Amino acid sequence: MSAVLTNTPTAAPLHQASPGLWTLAWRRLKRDKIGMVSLIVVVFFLLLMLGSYAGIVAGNWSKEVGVSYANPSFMAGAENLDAVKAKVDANAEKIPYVDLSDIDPLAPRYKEWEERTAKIKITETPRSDTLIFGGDKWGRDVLQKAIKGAQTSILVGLVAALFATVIGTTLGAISGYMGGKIGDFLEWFYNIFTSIPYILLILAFAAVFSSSPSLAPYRGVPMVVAILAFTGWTGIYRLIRSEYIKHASREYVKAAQAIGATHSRRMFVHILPNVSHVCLVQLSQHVVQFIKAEVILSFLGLGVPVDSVSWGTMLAEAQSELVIGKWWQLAAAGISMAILVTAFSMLTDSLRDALDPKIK
Amino acid sequence: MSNLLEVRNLNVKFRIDGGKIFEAVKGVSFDVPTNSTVALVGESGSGKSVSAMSIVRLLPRETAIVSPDSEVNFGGLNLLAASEQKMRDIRGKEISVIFQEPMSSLNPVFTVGDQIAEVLRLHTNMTRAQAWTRAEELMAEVGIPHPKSRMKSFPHELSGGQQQRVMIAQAIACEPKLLIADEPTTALDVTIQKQILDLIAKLQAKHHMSVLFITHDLAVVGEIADHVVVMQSGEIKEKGTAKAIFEAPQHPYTKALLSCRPSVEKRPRRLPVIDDFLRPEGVNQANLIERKRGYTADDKIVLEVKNLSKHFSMREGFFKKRDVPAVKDATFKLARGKTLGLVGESGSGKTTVGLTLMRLHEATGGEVFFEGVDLLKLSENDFTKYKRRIQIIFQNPYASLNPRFTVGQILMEPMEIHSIGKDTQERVNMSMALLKRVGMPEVSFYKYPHEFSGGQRQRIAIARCLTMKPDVLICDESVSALDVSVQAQVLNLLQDLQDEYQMSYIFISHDLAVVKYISDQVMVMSEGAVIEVANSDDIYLNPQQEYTRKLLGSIPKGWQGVAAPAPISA
Amino acid sequence: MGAYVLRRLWQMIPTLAGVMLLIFVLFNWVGGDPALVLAGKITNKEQIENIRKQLGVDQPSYIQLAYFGFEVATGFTCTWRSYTEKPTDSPKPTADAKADTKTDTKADTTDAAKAAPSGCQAVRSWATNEEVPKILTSRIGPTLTIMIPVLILETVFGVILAIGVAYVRGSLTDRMIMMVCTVAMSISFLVYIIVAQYYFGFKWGMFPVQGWSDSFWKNLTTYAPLPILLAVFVGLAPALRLYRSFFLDEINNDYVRTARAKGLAEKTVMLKHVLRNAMIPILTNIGIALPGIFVGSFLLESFFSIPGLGREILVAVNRSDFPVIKAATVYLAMITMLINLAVDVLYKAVDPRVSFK
Amino acid sequence: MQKISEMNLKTPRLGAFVLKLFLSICMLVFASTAFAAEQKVVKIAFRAAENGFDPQQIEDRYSVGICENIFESFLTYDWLARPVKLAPQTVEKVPEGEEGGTLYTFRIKPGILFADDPVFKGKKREMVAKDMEYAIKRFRDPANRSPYSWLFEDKIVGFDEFVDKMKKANKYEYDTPIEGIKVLDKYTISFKLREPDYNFLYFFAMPIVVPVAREVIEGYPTDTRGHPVGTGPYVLKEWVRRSKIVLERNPNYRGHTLSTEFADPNDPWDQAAIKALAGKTLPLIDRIEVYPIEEEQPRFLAFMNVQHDYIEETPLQYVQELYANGQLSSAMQKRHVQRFPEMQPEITFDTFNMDDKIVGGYKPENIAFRRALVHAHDRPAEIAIIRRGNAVPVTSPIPNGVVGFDPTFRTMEQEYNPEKARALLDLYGYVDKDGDGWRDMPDGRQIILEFKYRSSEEASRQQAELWTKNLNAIGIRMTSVSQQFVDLLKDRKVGKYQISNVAWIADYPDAQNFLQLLYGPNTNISNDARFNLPEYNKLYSAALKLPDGPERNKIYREMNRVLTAYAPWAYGVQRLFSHFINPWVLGYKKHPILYTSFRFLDVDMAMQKASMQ
Repeated sequence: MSAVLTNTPTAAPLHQASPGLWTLAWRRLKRDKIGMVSLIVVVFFLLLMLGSYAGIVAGNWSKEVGVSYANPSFMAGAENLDAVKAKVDANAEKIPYVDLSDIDPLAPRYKEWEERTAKIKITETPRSDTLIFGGDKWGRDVLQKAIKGAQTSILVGLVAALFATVIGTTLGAISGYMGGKIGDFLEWFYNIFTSIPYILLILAFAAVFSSSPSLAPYRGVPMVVAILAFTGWTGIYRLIRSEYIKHASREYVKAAQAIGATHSRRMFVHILPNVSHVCLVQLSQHVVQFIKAEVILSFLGLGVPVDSVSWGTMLAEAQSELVIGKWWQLAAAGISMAILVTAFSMLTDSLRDALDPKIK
Repeated sequence: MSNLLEVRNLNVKFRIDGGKIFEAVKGVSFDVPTNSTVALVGESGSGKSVSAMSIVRLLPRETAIVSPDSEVNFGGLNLLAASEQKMRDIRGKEISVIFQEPMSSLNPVFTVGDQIAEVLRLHTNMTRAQAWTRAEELMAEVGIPHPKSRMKSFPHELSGGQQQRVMIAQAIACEPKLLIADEPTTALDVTIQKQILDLIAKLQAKHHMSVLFITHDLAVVGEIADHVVVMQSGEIKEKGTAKAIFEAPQHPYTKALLSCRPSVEKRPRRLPVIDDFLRPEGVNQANLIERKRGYTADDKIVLEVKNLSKHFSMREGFFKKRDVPAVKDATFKLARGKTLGLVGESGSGKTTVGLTLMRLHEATGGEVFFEGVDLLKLSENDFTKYKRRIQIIFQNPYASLNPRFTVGQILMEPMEIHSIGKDTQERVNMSMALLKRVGMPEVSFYKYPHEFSGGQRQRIAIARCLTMKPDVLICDESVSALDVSVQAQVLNLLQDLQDEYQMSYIFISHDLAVVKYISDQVMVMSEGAVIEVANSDDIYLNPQQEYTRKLLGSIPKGWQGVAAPAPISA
Repeated sequence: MGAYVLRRLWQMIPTLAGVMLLIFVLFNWVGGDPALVLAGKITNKEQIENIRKQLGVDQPSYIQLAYFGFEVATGFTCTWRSYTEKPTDSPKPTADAKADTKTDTKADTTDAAKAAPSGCQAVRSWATNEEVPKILTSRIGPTLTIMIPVLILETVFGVILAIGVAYVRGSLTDRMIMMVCTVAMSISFLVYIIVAQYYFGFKWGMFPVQGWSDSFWKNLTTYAPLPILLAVFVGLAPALRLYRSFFLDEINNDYVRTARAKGLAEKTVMLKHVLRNAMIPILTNIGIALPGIFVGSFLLESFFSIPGLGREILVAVNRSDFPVIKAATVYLAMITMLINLAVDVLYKAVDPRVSFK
Repeated sequence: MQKISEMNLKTPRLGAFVLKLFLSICMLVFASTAFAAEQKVVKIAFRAAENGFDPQQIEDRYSVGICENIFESFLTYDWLARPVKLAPQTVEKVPEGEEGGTLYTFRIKPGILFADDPVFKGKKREMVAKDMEYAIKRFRDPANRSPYSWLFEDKIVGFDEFVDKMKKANKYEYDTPIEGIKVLDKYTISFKLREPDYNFLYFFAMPIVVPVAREVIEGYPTDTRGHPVGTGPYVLKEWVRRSKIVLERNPNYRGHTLSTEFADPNDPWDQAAIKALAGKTLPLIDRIEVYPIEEEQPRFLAFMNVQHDYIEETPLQYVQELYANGQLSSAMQKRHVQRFPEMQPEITFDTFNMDDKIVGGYKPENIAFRRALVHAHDRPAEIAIIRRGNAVPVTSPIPNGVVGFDPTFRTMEQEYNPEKARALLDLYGYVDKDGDGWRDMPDGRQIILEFKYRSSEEASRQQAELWTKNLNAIGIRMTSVSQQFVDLLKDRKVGKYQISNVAWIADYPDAQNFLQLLYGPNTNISNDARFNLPEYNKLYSAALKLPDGPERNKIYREMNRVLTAYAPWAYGVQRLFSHFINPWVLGYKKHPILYTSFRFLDVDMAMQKASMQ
C-alpha cells in the first residue's frame, strides 16, 4: 500500500501522515513511565547483547585476568583464596626422566626441537588480585562473563520465543480461521501437547533431542531453542486461535469477504495486523519465560554447552561457590537476569496496556 | 408538590488517557418532583447517564471527579457530601437503579431469588425466610410467571425481558422513593420494551415513586414522561413538561431531535437533520414532501429468492446433532431501484437472510436468481465476479472497517481485487470522488477509521460499496447503532444514492419506523419464517397477520398529548 | 451429564493416541539407540545386537508402535523374537509372573511371519529394572506430600492477597505489591533454592538441609516445610498477579455496579459477589495447574532429596531411561485429561451457566 | 495389663477411647524409638543412584558396593594390607595357579548359609560349589545383559562353545555342563583356562563374581535386582529405588574378624581400626541406611548438618571448606571430624582417536602432533583449578595402588610445556598455511579439532574448557561438543571422535586391567583410542602369561615407554578423594578396591546420639 501513498495526486489536499494504531500505541507507551524505563533497560540489554556478539563488549571475557576467585574490588581487603597448588612429591623431583630415545620416532630430531624450544618464550600477563565484580575459578571477570552470558541467554530467549510465536501464530491462524476438519486436526495436535504436563514435555524433548545422534550437530544453542520453541507454542496457539475465531466473525472481515478478498488475504492482510499486538505481547512474555527455562535447562546439563557461557551455566557453576563463600558469580548471574526479566515483564505489561485497544 | 430530588450545578469530569480531563457533565441542574416521571434525553455522549449515576455516586471512583460545588439534594441531604455509610443506606432503599443490560447486571452465579432477597435482608429486618417470601411476591408483582420455581433460577435461565423484570423487582423491593432507570429497554425487543415500559408506569403509580428515566428514544419519552430534560454534550439544552417539550420545543436541538426521527405516520422526501434547524433559513420545506413508496407492476426484478433456507447444526448429547433452522423457506423479490425492508425481532433470521444471499453463510436450500443465474449454485470462482454486484453494509460502524487500514486502503482494496480502474492513480481519484460523494473531506483518504465518528465510518463503508457500483446493497441494521440525528443523515445519504444510482436495497432492521420510512416493500420475519410480505404502506396500515399486528402495536407512539398527566409546575 | 462425560471420554481416545504417537516418534525415531545405554563399559557388537533384539528395536517401526500401544494398554512388555526362533522355556511360573505361561503357549502357535511376544512382564526401567508402574505409584506419594500443600497454600494465600490488593487497586500499596511480585518472579527458582537451602537449611539451621523419612508426619512437619515454603513463595507472585487480574476483570462488570446500587458495602461486594465469580477463572487456573502437581518440582525434589516423581523423571532423563520417561508421559497425560474432565464437571458447581451439551 | 483393658471395655466412651488410642500410639512411638536406639545405625549418602543388586546384571560402583555387603565372593582383600592383598573369604585358602596358571581349584568352607528367604521354604540353605557354577554361567546368559560378561569371554575352556550352542538353540540351558568348569564335589569347584592368566584370581574377589542361589533367581524371575540373597553379613531390608537403601544384619551370617597381620604399625588409621575392631566378631553395625543424593550441595550439607555419619568422595569444591592448607578447618576441628584421604586405583585421561586423519596415525609427524597437544595441555591448571589440588599427575596408564605400578617411571613427554609444543609443531610443519591465524596440517588441510565431553559432568565440561583454551593458545583451533553419556560411549566405541576424556577405575588391582585399554585387538571393545601397535600388542600378550614379579614389571615398563612415545592418550590425573568422618565412627579405613566399609566399622552410640539429629 505504500505505493499508493507515494503516488498521491498532487491535487490532494495537504495532509500529514495520520497516526495509525501502532503510532497511537507508541504514544501511549511513551506516556507510561514504568514502561519507558523498562524499555530502556531492555534496549540496553539488547545493545549489550549485540555489542558482545560483535565483540565490542566483553570480548575478553574468556581472558584469565585475575587470580582464581579474585575478590570483587569492593571487597579488596578480603582474604583471597589461592588455588591450591598441586603438591608434588619432593622425592618425585629427584627421579630421573625415562629415556625414550631408543624407541621414540621423534628421537632423530630431538636436537632441532630443543633449539627451537629455546627460542620460544611465552610470557604470562600478571593476574590481578581483584576484579570489578570478582573472578570465577579460572580468574575470569565475572561481570564480563555475565554480559557474555546475557548474550546467550537473551539470544536463546528471543529466538526461541520468535519461533514459538511463529509456530503458534501460524497454526493458531489456520485453525481459528479455517475451522472445520483442519481446525479439528490442529486442535487434536494442540491437545496432545497440552495434555502432557509442560515440565515433563520439556524434559522429554530434552531427553530425546540431546540423545539423538542425528541431531548431534545442533547441540547447544540451536537445540535449546528448538526444545523451547517446540514445547512452548501452545499458549500462543490458543490465544491466536481464539483471536482469529473472534476476528473471522468480525464485520470488517465479513466485509472483506463480501468484496471478494481471498482467504489468504483475509487471514494475513486483514486479520493478522489486527492480532499482531497479541503476538507481540506473547512474544515478549515468552522471551521472559524462555530465558528462565534456559537457565534451568542449562543447569540440568540439557541446555547450552559450558564453553558458550550463559546465565544458566553460570548459576550451575555458582551453586557450589556459595558454600565456599564466593557468592559473586551467583549474584552477577542472578541479578543481571533479574533486572532484565523484571524489565521485560514490566515492558510486557506496559505493551499490553498500550496495545490493547480495549483499555484505551 | 415538592421536589424529591434537586440536582444543582452538577459538574463531572473524567481523567482520561495521558492525564487529560474530559468534561462529561457541565453545570447541570434539574429537579425530580415527587411522584412523577422525569426523562433525561440525549444522544450518546450527552452526559445523561453520568448525571444519573452521579446522583447515587456509582461512577468509577478511580477516574470520575465530581466537582465539590455540585449538589444533589435528596430529602434535605446533599448526597454528594454524604458519608459512604449514609449512601449505602440510601442506595437500594431510597433510590434504586435499573440498568440497560439486564443480563450482565445480574450476578450470574446467584439465583434471582437470592439477589432479590439480598436487598431486602440488607435494608429491612426481615429474616431469611421472610425475605424469600417477600421476594417471591415481588416476582409475582413484576409479572414473572411461576415465581415460586423461578426464584431458584439463575439469571441466564431467564429471557431478557424476565431478567429486566427481576432487576425491577430488586429495585422496588424496598419501596424506594426514586427509581433511576438507565436505558432499561434499549437492549430489548420492541414487544418486550412495551411490556417493561408498561410495568414501570404501573409500578410508579402503585408505589407512588418518582422515576428518573434515561433514554435516547424520544418516542419512549413521549409515552411515559411527565417532565423532559434534553441534554447534549454535557449540557441541558431544554427542560420542561412533556407537553411543552413535545408540542412547543424551543431549542433547535430539541426541534431537530423531534423531527429527524422517522415516524410511522410521515415519510418526507428527506429527513430533516440538526443542521437544518441551526440554519437561519430553517428546514427546506421541499424536503418534507411525502414520498410515495411501493412496488409497481412494471418494476424490473433484479433478485428473486425462492425457498431460501439455512440451518445451523448443534451438538447434542453423545454423538447426536440437532439442526436449528435459522431461515425457513424465505421467498421474495427485489425490484430495481427499490428497497425491501426486513423486520423482525432478534432471532427472527433477518440478518441470516442477508448473509446467506451474499454467500457469507452457505445456504442449506433454495435458490437465489440474479440476472437469471442461481447464485447459490455457482462455484466459488464463478461467484467472485458477482460479488461486486451485491454488497453489504454492516450494523457496527466500529467493527466493519479494518482498523489497521487507512481509509484509502479500505476504498482501493475492492477496486484492486476486481480490477476497477486502470491504475492506482485512477483508483485514488475515484476514491477521492466517492469520499466527496458520501460527504467526507478528501483528506480522510489518509486517515485511519478510529479518527472518525460512527456516522462518518458508516459513510466510508458506503463509499467502499460504491467503489464496486453494486446493483444490490444489503443494509444490515446499518443505522441502528447511530444516534438519531446521525441516523437521519445516513438515511438521507442512502436515499440520495439510490435515487442517483438506481440501486436496490435490502434494508434489514428491527426498527419498524425506520423500515417503514425507507422501504417500498416490507417483509416481516419471526423465528426464521416469513410472516408477511407486502408494500410498506399496506403492511403498516393493514397488517394481515396477528404477529405483524402485535409488532406494530408495540411501536412507541411518542407524544400523544392525551396520555400525559397535567403539567406540574416545577 | 452422563452423556457428556461419556462423550468427553470418547474424545480422549484420539488425543491419547496422539500422545502415544508423539512419544513414539520422539523416542523411537529421534532418540538415540537404547541398546548402548544398556550395554556396559566394555561391549561388543554381538552384545548390542542381542540387546536390540530383546528390546524389539530391530523390528520395523509399525510393529514397534503396535508394541508400544500394547505396553501402554497393559503395562506389560514382552520379549520379541522372530518366527524362526523358538521361545525359551519360561521360568517356572510364580505368583509374580502368571502372565508368562499364558503368552508363551500362545507364542508357540503363532503364525509364521509374525513377531510373537513371549515372556511378558511389567514394563521395566532400563536402569534399575524396577517395574515402571511401581516406580510411578511409589514416587507419587512424596511428590504429593509436597505439592498438595503447595497448591492449597498458594491458592489460599493467592486469593486472600489478591482480594486485598484488588480492594486497594490503583493505590500505592497495590503498585508496590505488584512491583515486588514482578521482581520476585524475575529471579530464577534455582537461585531461590540454592540460597534458601544454604541459609535456611545450613547456615541458620531452621530446617533440615535435605532428607526424607518413611513417616508421613515426619516428612510433612520436618522435611517438607522448606521445599513447600520455597514453592509457595515462588508460585505466589504469579498467582497473585493472575488472581488480581481476575478480580479486576470482575470488578468492571455490570453486576458489581448493581450490587453497589443495592447499597451493599464494598467488602460484601468483594467477598460475596466478586469472589464467587472470580472463583471461576481461578478454578480454571487451578485445573491447569493440577496435573503439574503430579510431576512435582524436579528441582526441589533433587535438591532436597525427596524421592518423588519429578526427581525420578530427571534421573531417567539423565540416564536416557526411556521406558520411565515414556510411561510417565503417557500416564500423566491420561491423568491430565481426566483431571481436566473432572474440573469441567466441577465447573457446574461454581458456574451455573455451564451446561453439559 | 489385662485389668486395664477390661476397665476400658467397660467404659466405652469416645473420650476414653481416644485417650487410650493416643496413649497407645505414644507408647508405640516411644517403644520404637527406644528399640531403635539399641541398634547401631550408620547413615551415609551415595553420590549417585544405584541400579539394583543382581550381581550378574550390574556394574556401577554403587550397586556393586551394596552387593559387597550382601554377597560374599570366594576371595576378598585383606582389609588393612597395602598394597592390596587377596585373602580367602568363603574358601579355605587362596588357590595357587596350577598347570602353568591355567587351572584354579577352590574349596569352599562347609556350613556357609544363605540368608533366609521365602523361596527356601523355611529351610536353611547352604552355599555350595554349584552355586558358583550357576553364577558364572549367568554372566553370559543374554537375558542378564551382564556388563561384565567380558570377564569370561575367551577365558574358560568350553565356555564360548557352550554359549554358541545355547545361542543356536535359542535357549540358555544351565544344566548343560561346561568343560572348563568342574564341580568336583559339593564344596569344590575348578576352572580350566584356555590361556594362562595370573589375574584370574582377582575375578573371584570382585563383589559381582559371587555365588547366587538358583532358587532365588528363578523364584523372582522378573526382579532379581530387588531380591538379593547372599551369604554376606547384611540383607537388604528396604529399598526405595534411587532414594533409600537399608541393610540389616543377616542372622545366618557366621561373622568375620579383622585380620591385623598386614597392618601398618605407623598408620594411625590402621591402629585405630585395630583398637576398635580387633578381636571382635564383625559386623558391629546393625543397620545401614544409604541415601543416593546426586546433587552435590545437599549431599555435602547433609553431612555438615550431621544428618550422616560420614561423607565419602566429598565434592571437590567443598573440600576446601573443610580442609585447606594441610589442615582441617576450625569448625571441623571443633567437631573432631577426621579426614581420610584416598587415592583410588583410577586414572583420568584423554584419548586421541588413532584412526582419525588429523590426530591419529603412527608416522613421526602424527606422533609429533599428538605429543605437541600433550605438551600444550596445562595439567597443573587442571589439578589446581578443576581438581582444586586434589589430584596428582600420572605418568603412565597404571595408577598408584594397582599391582604393576612403577613409582620410578617419570617422563617429561607428558609435562606441560607450551614452548615445546610450539617448537614441535613448527618443526613438523604444522604452521599457518592459509593465513587465517590458525595452524594447518603439513599438507595444507585445515585443522579444526573437536573435543567431545560428557554433558552432565562438571569436571568433564571444565576439562573441555581447558583443552580448548590451551590449544587455542598454541594456535590450534578446537571446539568442544557436549554429549549425553550414552552417546559419548557409543561415539568413542565406534571411533567417531577426535579427542575425548574419560576415567577408568580398576575392576581388579592389576595393571593389566588398564593396559588392555590400548591392546589392538580390543578395538571396538574397550580400546577407544583404537591404538594398534604390533610392538605393544606383543608385549601385552607376553605379560599376560607371567605372574606378578620383576619380569612382568619389566614388560610393563617397556609398554609404558612405548605409550609415552606414541602418545595415544594424554594422561590426566589420579584423583585424591577426601572422606570426612565424624568422631563417633570407629575403625574407619577405606579400602581402595572395595567401595563400602560397613563391615569393618563401629560407632560410639552415645556420642552419635548426642550429636546427630
